[in-house]
Formats: sequence, structure tokens, C-alpha cells
Amino acid sequence: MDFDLSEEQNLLRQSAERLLADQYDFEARKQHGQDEPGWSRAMWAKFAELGLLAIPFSEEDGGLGGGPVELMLVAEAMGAKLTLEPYLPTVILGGGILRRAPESLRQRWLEGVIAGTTLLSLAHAERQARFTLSDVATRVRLDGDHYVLDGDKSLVLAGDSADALVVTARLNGERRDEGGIVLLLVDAKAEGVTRNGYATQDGRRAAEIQFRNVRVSQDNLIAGPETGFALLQAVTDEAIAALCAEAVGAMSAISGLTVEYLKTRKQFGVPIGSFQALQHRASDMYVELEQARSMALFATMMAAEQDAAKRGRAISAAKVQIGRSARQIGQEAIQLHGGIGMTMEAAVGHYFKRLTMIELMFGDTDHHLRRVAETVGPL
Amino acid sequence: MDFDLSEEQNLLRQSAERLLADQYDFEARKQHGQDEPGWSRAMWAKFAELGLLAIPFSEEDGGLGGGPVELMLVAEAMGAKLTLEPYLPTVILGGGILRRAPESLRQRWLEGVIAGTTLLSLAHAERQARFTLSDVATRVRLDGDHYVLDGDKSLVLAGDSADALVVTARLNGERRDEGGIVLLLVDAKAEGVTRNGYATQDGRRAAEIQFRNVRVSQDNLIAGPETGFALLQAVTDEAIAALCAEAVGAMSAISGLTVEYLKTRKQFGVPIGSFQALQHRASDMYVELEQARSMALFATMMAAEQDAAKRGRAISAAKVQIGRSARQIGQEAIQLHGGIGMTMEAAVGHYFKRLTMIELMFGDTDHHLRRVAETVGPL
Amino acid sequence: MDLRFTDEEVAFRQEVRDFIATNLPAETRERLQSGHHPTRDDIVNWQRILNEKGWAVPHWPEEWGGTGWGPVKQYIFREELQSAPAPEPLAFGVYMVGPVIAEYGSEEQKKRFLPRIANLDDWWCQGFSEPGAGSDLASVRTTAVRDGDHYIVNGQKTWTTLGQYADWIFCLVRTDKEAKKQSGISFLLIDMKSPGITLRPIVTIDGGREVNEVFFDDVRVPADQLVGEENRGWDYAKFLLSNERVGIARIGVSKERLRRIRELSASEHASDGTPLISDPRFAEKIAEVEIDLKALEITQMRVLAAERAEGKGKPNPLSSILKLKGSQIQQRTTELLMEIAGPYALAYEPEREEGSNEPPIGPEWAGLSASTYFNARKVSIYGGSNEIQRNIIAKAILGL
Amino acid sequence: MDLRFTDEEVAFRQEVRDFIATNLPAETRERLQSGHHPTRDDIVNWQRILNEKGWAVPHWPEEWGGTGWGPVKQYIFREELQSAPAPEPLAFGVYMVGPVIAEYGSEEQKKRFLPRIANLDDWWCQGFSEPGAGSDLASVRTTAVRDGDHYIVNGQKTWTTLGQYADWIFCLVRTDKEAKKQSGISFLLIDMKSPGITLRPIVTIDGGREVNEVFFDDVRVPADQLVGEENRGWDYAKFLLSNERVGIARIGVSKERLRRIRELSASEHASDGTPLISDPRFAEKIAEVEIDLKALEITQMRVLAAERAEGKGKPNPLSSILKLKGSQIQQRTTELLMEIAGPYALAYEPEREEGSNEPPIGPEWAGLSASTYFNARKVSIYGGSNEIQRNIIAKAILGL
Repeated sequence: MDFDLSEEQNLLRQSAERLLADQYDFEARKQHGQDEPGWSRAMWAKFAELGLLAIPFSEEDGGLGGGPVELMLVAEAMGAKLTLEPYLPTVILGGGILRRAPESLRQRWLEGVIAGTTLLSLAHAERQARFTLSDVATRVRLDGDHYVLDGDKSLVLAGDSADALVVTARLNGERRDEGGIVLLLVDAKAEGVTRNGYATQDGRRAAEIQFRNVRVSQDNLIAGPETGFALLQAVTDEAIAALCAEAVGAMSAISGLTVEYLKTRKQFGVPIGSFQALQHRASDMYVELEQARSMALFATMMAAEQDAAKRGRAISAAKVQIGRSARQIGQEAIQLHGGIGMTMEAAVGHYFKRLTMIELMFGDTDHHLRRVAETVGPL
Repeated sequence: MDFDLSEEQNLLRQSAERLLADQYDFEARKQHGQDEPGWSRAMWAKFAELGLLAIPFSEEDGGLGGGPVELMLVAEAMGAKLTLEPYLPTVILGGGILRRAPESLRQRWLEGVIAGTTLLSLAHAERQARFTLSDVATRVRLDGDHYVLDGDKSLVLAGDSADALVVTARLNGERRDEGGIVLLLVDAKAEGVTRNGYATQDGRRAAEIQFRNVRVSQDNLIAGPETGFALLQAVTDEAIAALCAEAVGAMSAISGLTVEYLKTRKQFGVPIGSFQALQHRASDMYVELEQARSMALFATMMAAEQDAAKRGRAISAAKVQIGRSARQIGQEAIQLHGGIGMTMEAAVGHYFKRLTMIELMFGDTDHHLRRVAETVGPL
Repeated sequence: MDLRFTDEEVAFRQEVRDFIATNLPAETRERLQSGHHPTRDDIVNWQRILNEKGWAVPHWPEEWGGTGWGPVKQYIFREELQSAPAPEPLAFGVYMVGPVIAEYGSEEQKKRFLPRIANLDDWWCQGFSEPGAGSDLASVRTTAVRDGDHYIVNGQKTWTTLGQYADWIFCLVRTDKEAKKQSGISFLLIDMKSPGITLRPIVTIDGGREVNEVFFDDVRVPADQLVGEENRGWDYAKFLLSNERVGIARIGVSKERLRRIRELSASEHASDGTPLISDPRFAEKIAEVEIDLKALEITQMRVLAAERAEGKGKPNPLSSILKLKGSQIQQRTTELLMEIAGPYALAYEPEREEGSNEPPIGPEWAGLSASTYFNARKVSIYGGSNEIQRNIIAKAILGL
Repeated sequence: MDLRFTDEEVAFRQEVRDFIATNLPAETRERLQSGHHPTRDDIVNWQRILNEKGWAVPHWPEEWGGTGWGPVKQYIFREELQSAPAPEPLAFGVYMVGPVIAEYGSEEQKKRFLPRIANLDDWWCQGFSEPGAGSDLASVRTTAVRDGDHYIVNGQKTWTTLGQYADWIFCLVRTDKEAKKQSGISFLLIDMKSPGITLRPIVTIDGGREVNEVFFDDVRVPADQLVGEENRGWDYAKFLLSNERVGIARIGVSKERLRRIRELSASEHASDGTPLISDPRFAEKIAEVEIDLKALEITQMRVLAAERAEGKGKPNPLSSILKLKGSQIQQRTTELLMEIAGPYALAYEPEREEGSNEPPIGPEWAGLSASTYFNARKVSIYGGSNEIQRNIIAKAILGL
């Protein structure tokens, strides 16, 4: 049992943190957000340069062969700076699926992903599904040597700037069946694909995407109807683990900002941090932060677990803790900042909004709490 | 809309409070608890003298014709002093049922109740029922001009000292049916009645009572199988309303003790009440107390409502608020008192224990929250 | 003791409800129901409709348009407005500066300003807070120096709600630098068109533009726009703030939002395809707030009853509960709404607010749910933060 | 980074578990499982079994019986004891005075006391707290005045846990009244049979008799029972208190209680006749605590890993979390147990604890559930109250 990072891991963490410290302070972030398409392509190129985009891919595929720990380190660093770039959709979701795709697809796409020239996204969620991962109404059928895709996908993260989309679609079975879901790689500019991009509450981008009679050649099949769901589930769990780490980075930053504010802000002639009631609330925030950090570590450790039930229970438990901590820390940070926390001019509100959205993504706290309650076995 | 008490009500409240202030301080209470049978018969006689035992009975029956407001005033005063005497079982539960009994029964029993010479209790709860009011397995059958009673009753409040028992038993139907439950008046010393008395966590008394072939003459029937359950329900709701008022009295007292302790107890050279973190927690206790007081008023107002569904929803809502407030206030009172709060030597722990038991009686907080959640309509 | 409303009060509530049902523009009601803020026009139109009816400023002296209603009727009236939902009157005129002018203003000021407030001919805003002052309202650094029959005002105000629409601003200004903190403050009425005033919007975390900074650079203010006496402004401010607490629990708003929560959780579906409300946990979360709100409503009644009994002079200690618990309930309802929206709370749709034709990302109402949640964080900060309320309870009520 | 235990650690856990399974008297285990406190004999017997195995005092210097285990193995050992459940070692000897004597005592004191502590031949109790001192442990008023080769001790101690069984007490006494607070305190070992010592039991709210007051009336204590130097007792006390934090999270205890909660909520029935655990709300309440506990367990691992890396000298700031959150979780589990018992928590059955033949009122375990809940309120008060922990976090960690 140890929490030590290897030399490489330490190096990775340091270099990511250094880059972001240099180029991603609050003012720089504002600038990045005004770039087209809502984040900075220049930063993305720097991520590529530093190897951040290569982490989860095998050395054979030109990657670094990193695992959940490496992704955790990067996600936490990015969370602390609220980076806007599509690391989650491209590297963790799209990349997580593609790195398990047949070799021909990996060869065709991964080089560009790693180089930062190809952006991916996962087009999976649908309007009616809420948080049920297997709820896929988008249909696909085989027509000669092509698949033909029809359906509407929603809240595709950074879907408006993606070059290629991993799309889930139902080849057979009922709407919520786990069997019958296939994963296809679809060119984002293919005929019949219509994208409607928009801003999200946390200053990022997403898209509603319609697929109308989209023809996809057979060699773009990533996973067939027997294995599609398991793959989707594994990658979703990895994404939740990374999201937990990102949230810890953000919670750590927002807690730090709050403590700093308590020290410097004066009212009635003294720093408000000298008021014991506020001290105790800051202490409770700290406890919540460290409990969340522990569960993010747990999620990281369990993200690569092969037993899907065991993994799912652990990931859900982590998401619950992150959700509870994020809500308490986020709300308290705003409250302790007072009026200034209500404005877009202070960083604290931006963290609060991102943390709130993380709560709602990939299943909210109630959803995951139910998953833990309804399953058995030790955590 | 007004919260004003009539002159009579004010007088009643004042005289009850005065009697208890004189004769029921913490030290006196210890003495009363050591009297046989675990409470003070002398105090009971004083309650009778003051007319407290006559409140809910009609003037025709020799009572004062009071209603929920009068009972609230007395219950709150008793809660503030943690009186041990069986007011709830005799006057509110047993009395509440008897005052709706046929005239012959009222004539036979109420004089003694009002004079303080007859003690009643309600033998209703059974081991398997948990909080389901209609769960009655005790059987009764008609044998000539007698009812014959068989079954086990549990947690009969002050059942060991009662002279007469109101017993619920099933004449027909399934175990949880609302129909088929009858109410009988049974002499506590009748043949076949075995009582096993014991202390409860809050320093009161209860009994497990076995009925084996107990023969009860027909004229002891209070309510038949069509009306028994409705009567039971109405009186239970009245009892919950009174219990809410009692809890408010206890919460008010324990909050007062805590604030007093914060003012006088010194640590590190200053009164601990000067620590802002403790001040804010005391403030939150105050908020909870006043919210509970409001809901006890609501329960009082709704206790006489004829529409059982409407009444039940309101009573449950009040019980939820009381339960939440009691837990927070009780736990905080102990915590703010520190070590001394953990001992039987300080009053605070006695209040805490009574409040905890009130939470668990007549349905706990979860039970009543579910009742509110599952029903519709405005509160 | 009777917690029910009297027959007369019940009839009055019906009268108000009927009037709103008949006269509130449908478009306004729908905008509010779907979670949007009322527009400037919504507020102005509705105020004029009320004014025509004689209900514009119920709590004012009858001479200036007051209705003479007691506290209970005033409460019923506000609750009906909130739960209609209708736009609430612009507080800065109707609840804040209006009563101050009516109480302390000169006869000339009353004639000049009060009717125009009642009819919302003048849009007022508030110039109390200053940067860095936070809950310490008396720390006023904006100065007003007498120069003949004018004051010259210099300084900066902040958190000025809806200042972008304002014709007038009422300000606390320092007129005596030597006096200690609360002395030396005066209460000035200033025309927003005065040269030297500039406005800078502050964008709030919901993306809205509700509040502003106001800068005063050698602004000349006629001396007859001073309310009452020089250097006694803090007294008037305290009077104003005590009025601000009326209706601070916003019970009608929470009631209306709970109605929507019940309705939407019956139409939105949980992951398993059943309505959210049939999930026992979610139903119980709603029930918990309903109980909180009922308790607060009765607490509100107790405050009203005490006011009626004792007259309005003495501030009721329970009013700190109204603020504390009222804000927590409001915030909780916005959490529940956002949880119903679930993933569809993610989309940020400010364009739609400004009337775009794009279809919404999720259900119509969901796009605003996160913004509403974000915005509602303010209610435990402004108007005396909840920490201040706890201090008040600890000191003024518990004697700690 | 690997959060899993090493193979060696896993094997060690199994070894401990097997040893407990084989050697823990069944009667003792059952008593603890049903929620009772261990008896004096339970504790003594089990300690002697451990001593025979060489596991009596793992954390002591090897010379005096320590096993040389690192922090992880020590943690595993304690967790296995707690979750067996086996009696925990009597802390006052094994965790408190033992390490102090081993570190600061004379060679003669070590030989005289340490083996008898390891074998529980001497039952020790603690004489630190005094009436009215509360969290301010340094406010010691009990005096020890040197008189030849004795000290004469006068004063009063309180909250002395299980003092009724004690052969010895270790005390903080004031030996220099002129010195300021923390100076002038000495650390004395006192035979409980000394003339002039009287004990008064304090009954706690669970009806138990765990704690006592101890009165010292001209008690003569041989001077060679002074530990270390005169007037340096506060240093030794701080050393002792820092050891007290080991295992303060009591994760094993909470794990065992959660197992019982799951088990009992599957056998006890809700009002509708289905098992309580099938009520989604109740199942989620359990899941919430399970998640809390898992998070705390990992936090505990982080503390252990840091200790292993940095040596035990530096107190880890996370240990305040262990105390704060650990106590909250323990208390929460007792609430859930009581809620499962429901109405059957009402009966007070101390007679049954003393071995009566009366049948229990409710299910066997239910009669203790309220007492356990009441008793557990202490865990957020003693050993540095949770308010003190929040102060420590605010000051030592956050720098407020």
C-alpha cells in the first residue's frame, strides 16, 4: 500500500502543473475562452507537445502507455486551473474507446489525436435517457457493406469542434437493453450529420447532433452488439474517475481561494478569517475536500478493475462523495466570499459552476447513491 | 388568524406552570422518580386538584370541555419539566378514547380518571407491528354475552400501574386490515391478564401485557369493528399533537439550559458563549426550536380536523419537524455541554433522552416523512 | 387561538387572486412561470395596473396611496403576487425610498416623488453598498461636500440592482468626515442623468446583468434633494432596512416553485422511465421542503400576529428566522429544480432569453434551472447575510 | 501508487484473523457483537492471550514486548481486533502510560511496570481531567508537594474511565504553583490503594458506569513514582496525547457496526412487512455511511503512508479529520441501529446486562440500541472535542 508516484509520474505532474501555472491563470483563461471554438488551440498544441494527449495510448500506438494514475494527475491539474480544452471528450472518452478499437482504426486515427490535430467526442447521450447508460434509441442497420445511422444525440461534449465522433447506436434489442448497442466511428462532417453547438453553464461547449441516414463503412465498427455496452461502461467509469480527480483539483483551488479571501478580506476592522464561525466552516470544507481526495484515489485505483460490478460500485461511491463535497464546498466558497463570489469577475464562481456541472454529469449524486444502495459487497 | 389565548387558557397555563415550577425542579423530579410506581402519586393528586386531568372531558362527564389548545398548553408545561406521571396514557390516550365511549362506560370510569383515582392506558402496539397502526394480531371473539380476548401487547405506556386498559383486538379481517378492529375496556386485574412492567430509556414505565382467554362483558365495548380503527386513529393523532407540544416544552428547556451553560461556563479564561462558532450553533438551535414550535401549533390546530387524510398529513408533517428539531437540538445540547452533558447528574441528558424517545414513539421521522411524501394536497 | 384566516381575510385573498387572474398579462405570467426574470416592461406595466386599482403601495400612509391594510392583509397581498406569479413591485421605490420619503422627507419631496414612485414613472435604485464594505453598511466613503445650494458627490457604490434602468438613486453619503462611523452620514436623492455619473455592469454567475457599480465624479446634487437632516442619514437607513425585512421569507415564491417542482417531477422521468416523483427518495426530498415551508409560514403568521398586537415599532426577533430559513428554503427549491433538469441543466442558453428561435436543448424550463440555482446563492448573502442573522439571534435574542 | 495492501500485508491480516478466530473466547465475541461492553474479565483474559502470543503491545520498543511492526501492520492488527469484534486493549496502560514510561521512565520504572501492563496484571486509569477544565487540560489544580521522599497529593480528577477496576492511576499534578500554566506540572504514578484516595462513580446517560471522580486527600506517593523530571509533565502528556490519536478513527468498530446494520435491516421489517433494507431510503442511508467510511479508511491509509515515509515524529494534519469524521461516522451508525430497533429502543434493560433471565422486550439486540446511541455522543467530546479539532484544522492547517 503506497501513494508514492514514480519518477515519471512526478515529472508528468510537475510539467503539467508548470505549463498551466504559466499559461492558465484566471486572466489567461478568459482569453482562451474567447478563442474560436471556445477554447485555445494553441494550448491544445502545447498539451500535445508535452505528451498529455498521448497518455492513455499504448506505446505501440505511439502513446505513453499511461493508466488511471497518470490521467488522474493531469485531470487534477486541469481541474485546478479550470482548463476549457476538450481533454475529457478527446483523450478520455473518445480516446478511451478508440484505444480499444481494431488496429486499423487505431492506426488511422490515433496519430492525429496524439499530435493534437484530431479531436474526438463521444456521441452517446440521448434526450430520453437521463442517466441510464444503456438507453439508446438511435438505430443502426446494415445496408450492404455500410452501416446506416439514424437518431439524435444530445449534450455531446465539445461535439461542435470534434473531427470524429464515436457514436453509440442500437443494432437490435429494446431501448434500454444492454445488448445490441454498437460503437461506430463517424466522421463529423459526413453527410447527414447536423451539429448544433452551444455553450454550457461552465463555459465549455457541447452540441446536439442529428444523424440522418448517415452511411458508415463497415471498417468503422469499433465494437459490435455483444461487446459495445461493456466497452462503453468501462470507458464511462474511467471518465468518471478522471472527473473525480478534476473535481478534486477544482475543490482544492476553490478552498484555497476561500481561505486566502478569509485572510485578506477585512470587515469591521479585522480579517473575516478571525471569526471562529467562519474558521469552523472552512475546517469543514477542508474535511470534505480531503474525503473527496481519498475517494478520487479510490476511483483511480478501481478504474482499471475488470469486474464491472465491483468497479461500478466503487466508481459510484466515489461520484457520490465528490458530489456531496462539491456541493458543500462550492456553496460555502460562494457564501464565504459574499457578494464578490456572485460575480463573474472573481474566479470562485467559475469553479462553483464547473463543480455543479460535474455533479450532474455521468449520473448525479442520487443516481450513484442508488447504485451503491442497490448493490451489495464491500467497497 | 390569531395566537391569543383566552383568559381561561392563560389561567390554565399559568397554574400548571406555577405548580411545576414549585414542585418539579430537577431535584424534586429525581425524588418523584423514586416513588412507587416510578412517578409521584402525590403530584398526580395535585394535577387532579388543579383540573388538569379533567381537561378533555365534556362538562356533562364532569370535565372541563377543553380541546387541543388546552392539552397543548399542559403538555408543553409538562415537557419543560419532564414530568414522569402518566398524563399521556391516562388522559390523552385512554381518556381520549373513553370520552368517545358509550355513556355507560363514561359514567363508570371518567369520574375516577378526573379525580385522579383511576389510571388508564392504551394496550395497542404489538411486537410485529412496528409503526403500522392497523397491525393488530390480538384476537377477540364473542362467546355468549362476553368477549374473549387473546394476544400480546407491547410497550403499553405506564401499563404496569393502570387500573383499566383500553385494548385493541381483531374481531375479523387480516392482520393489517383497518376494518375489524374493536376497542374494549378491560380491567387490568382481570383474570388472564399478565403484566410485566419495566423502565423505559426516558425514566418512565411501560409494560408487556399478555391476554389469555380474558373474558370481557359486552358492555365494555367502546367501539365495534366498523368504527374502531377511525377512533384509534383520531386519538393517536391527538396524542401525537400533544407529544409535539411536550417536545417543544422540552426543547425550549434544553435550549435554555444550553444557552445558560454557554454564558456561565468558562474555558481558556472566557465564557464559552463568547466563541462565535458556538454562538452560531446556538442560533441554529433557536431556529429549529421556533420552527418546531410553529409545527406544534399547526398540529394543535389540525388535531380536531374531521377529515382523517388531511389531519393525518398535517400531524405527520408536524411529527417530522419535531423529530428533526429534537435530534439536532438534543445532540447539540449534549455537545455544547461537553462532558457534563454525558452524565445523569445534569438535566440536559434527561431531556435528550426523552426527546430521543419522542422521536421513536407513534412512528419515527422516516415513517411520517413517507406519509407526507406519499399523500398529496397542501399542508 | 385560531391559526386560520378570518372569513374576511379569506374573502380578501380571493379578491386579490381574482384581480390578478383578470389583470395580469398572460405573457408576463408565463415568463415568470418558466423561471425567467420579469422584463422592465413587465414590472412597469404591472405596477401601473396595480396603481390604477389603488394597490400600488398598500403599506404607505393613506394620504400617499396606502390602503390601510393591516399586516395580515399586506402579507396575503404579497403572497398572492408571489405565487401568481406576478412581478413583485420594484422594492427600491415602493419598499425602500418611498417609506423613507413619506416618513422623513419634506412636503415638497413627498409631492415631487411619491406619486411617481407609486406609478413607477421613476425607476429607483439603491446606493448603499460600497466596494469592500460587505455587511458593514455604515462604512461609507462616498463624500458629499456642500457647495452653496448643491452637494458635490464623489465616490463609488456597488451592487446596485437594476441600476441600468434607473432614473433616480438614493444614496448614503458621508457629509462629516470627522464624526465617527455611523454619524456623519446623509441620505441624498440623486438624478441618474446628472453629469458625472457612470454605470458599470457586474455580470453575475448566472450570466445575468442584475447589478452594477455606480461611479460619482463631482456630481452636483441640489441641496433640496437631501432627505431630513444632514448627518442623520444612518437613522433613515436603519428605518429603511427594517422595512426591507417585510416579506423577506418570500414564502409565496417558494410555494410557487414547489408547485412547479411537483408538476415537473411528475412529468420528467427518472432513469428507469417512471416519473421522478414516484422515486420515494425524490418524493421525500420534496416533502422535506414542504414541511420546512409550512413551518416557516406559521412562523411568519406568528410574526404578523405579534406585529398586529404590538404595533410595528418593535422589531420581532423571529424576523431573523424568516430571513435565515426563508433563504435556505428558496435555495433548496432551486437545487431540486436543477436536479429534476439533471443533464439538461448543463446547457447555457442566454440567447434564448433574448428571444431566439433556436429550439431549447432540453425541456423548455430546464435551460434556466442552473442559472436560477446560481442566482439564488445570493439570497443568503444580501439583505444581511445569514451569518449576520445568526449573530443577531445570538446577541439580541439569546444574549450571548 | 498502489492502494492495495501488499501480499505480505494481506497474509499478515489473515494470520491475525485466524489467530483471533481460534483464540477469542466465543462468549466474549458474542457479548461484543450484541452491543454490550466487554466485562473486566473479557479484557484481562484477552490481553493475556495476546501477551502469550507476543502481540500484547505491538507498538512498544521491542525490548519491552514490541513487535517491530510498521504503522500499516499495526493498523491492520487494530482493525482486525475491532471488527472481530474483540476487546480492545485497555488503552490507559497499553497506549497511554506504557509508552510514556518506556520513553521517559527510569530503568527501574520500566522493569517494575511495563511487563505488568503488557499482561494486564495492573489495571491502569487516567488522572488528567479535572472538574471544570473541559478541553483545557493544562488547567491542573491537583497539587503534589514534596515531603522528603514522598509527594503529598491533594485534589480531584474526573472522567476517569473504568477507574473502579484500577490498581494504578497516572496523574498530572501541579508541583510549581508559581510557574505559568503549562510549566509546573508533573507526571505521577499513584497506587489506587493508597490511603486518602476515594472514588465516586459518575453515571452516564446510557445508564452505564464507565467514568468516575477520583479524590486525593493527603495521599502520600513515593517520589520514585515521578516519571521523568519534575515540572516537565506537560511534555510527557503531549507525547501521550499524540499517541492517543492512533486508531482514533475506529474504522474497524464502524465496519463491524455497519455489518450488523446490514444484517439487522435485512431481518427486521418495515411497517409494510418487508425488510427494512428493501426500503430505498433506508438502504441509501446505509450506503451514505458506507461511502463516508470508505473515504475515511483511505484517508487513514494516507496518514499511515505518510507516517511510514516521514517517521512518526511529525503529526499529520489529516489526523484531525480522522477524529472528526471518525466520530461522526461512529455516531451515525448508532443512530441507524436505533432506527432499526424503532419502538423497541424504548425499553431500558440494564438488569438484562447483569444477567437476568427475563426475556428481552424487543429483539435481543434492540434493548441496547438507545444506550449505545446515548453513549456514543461522547466520542465527539472526548479526546479533543470536535470543536477543538476544527480549531486545529483552521489554525494549524489553514493558517486562519
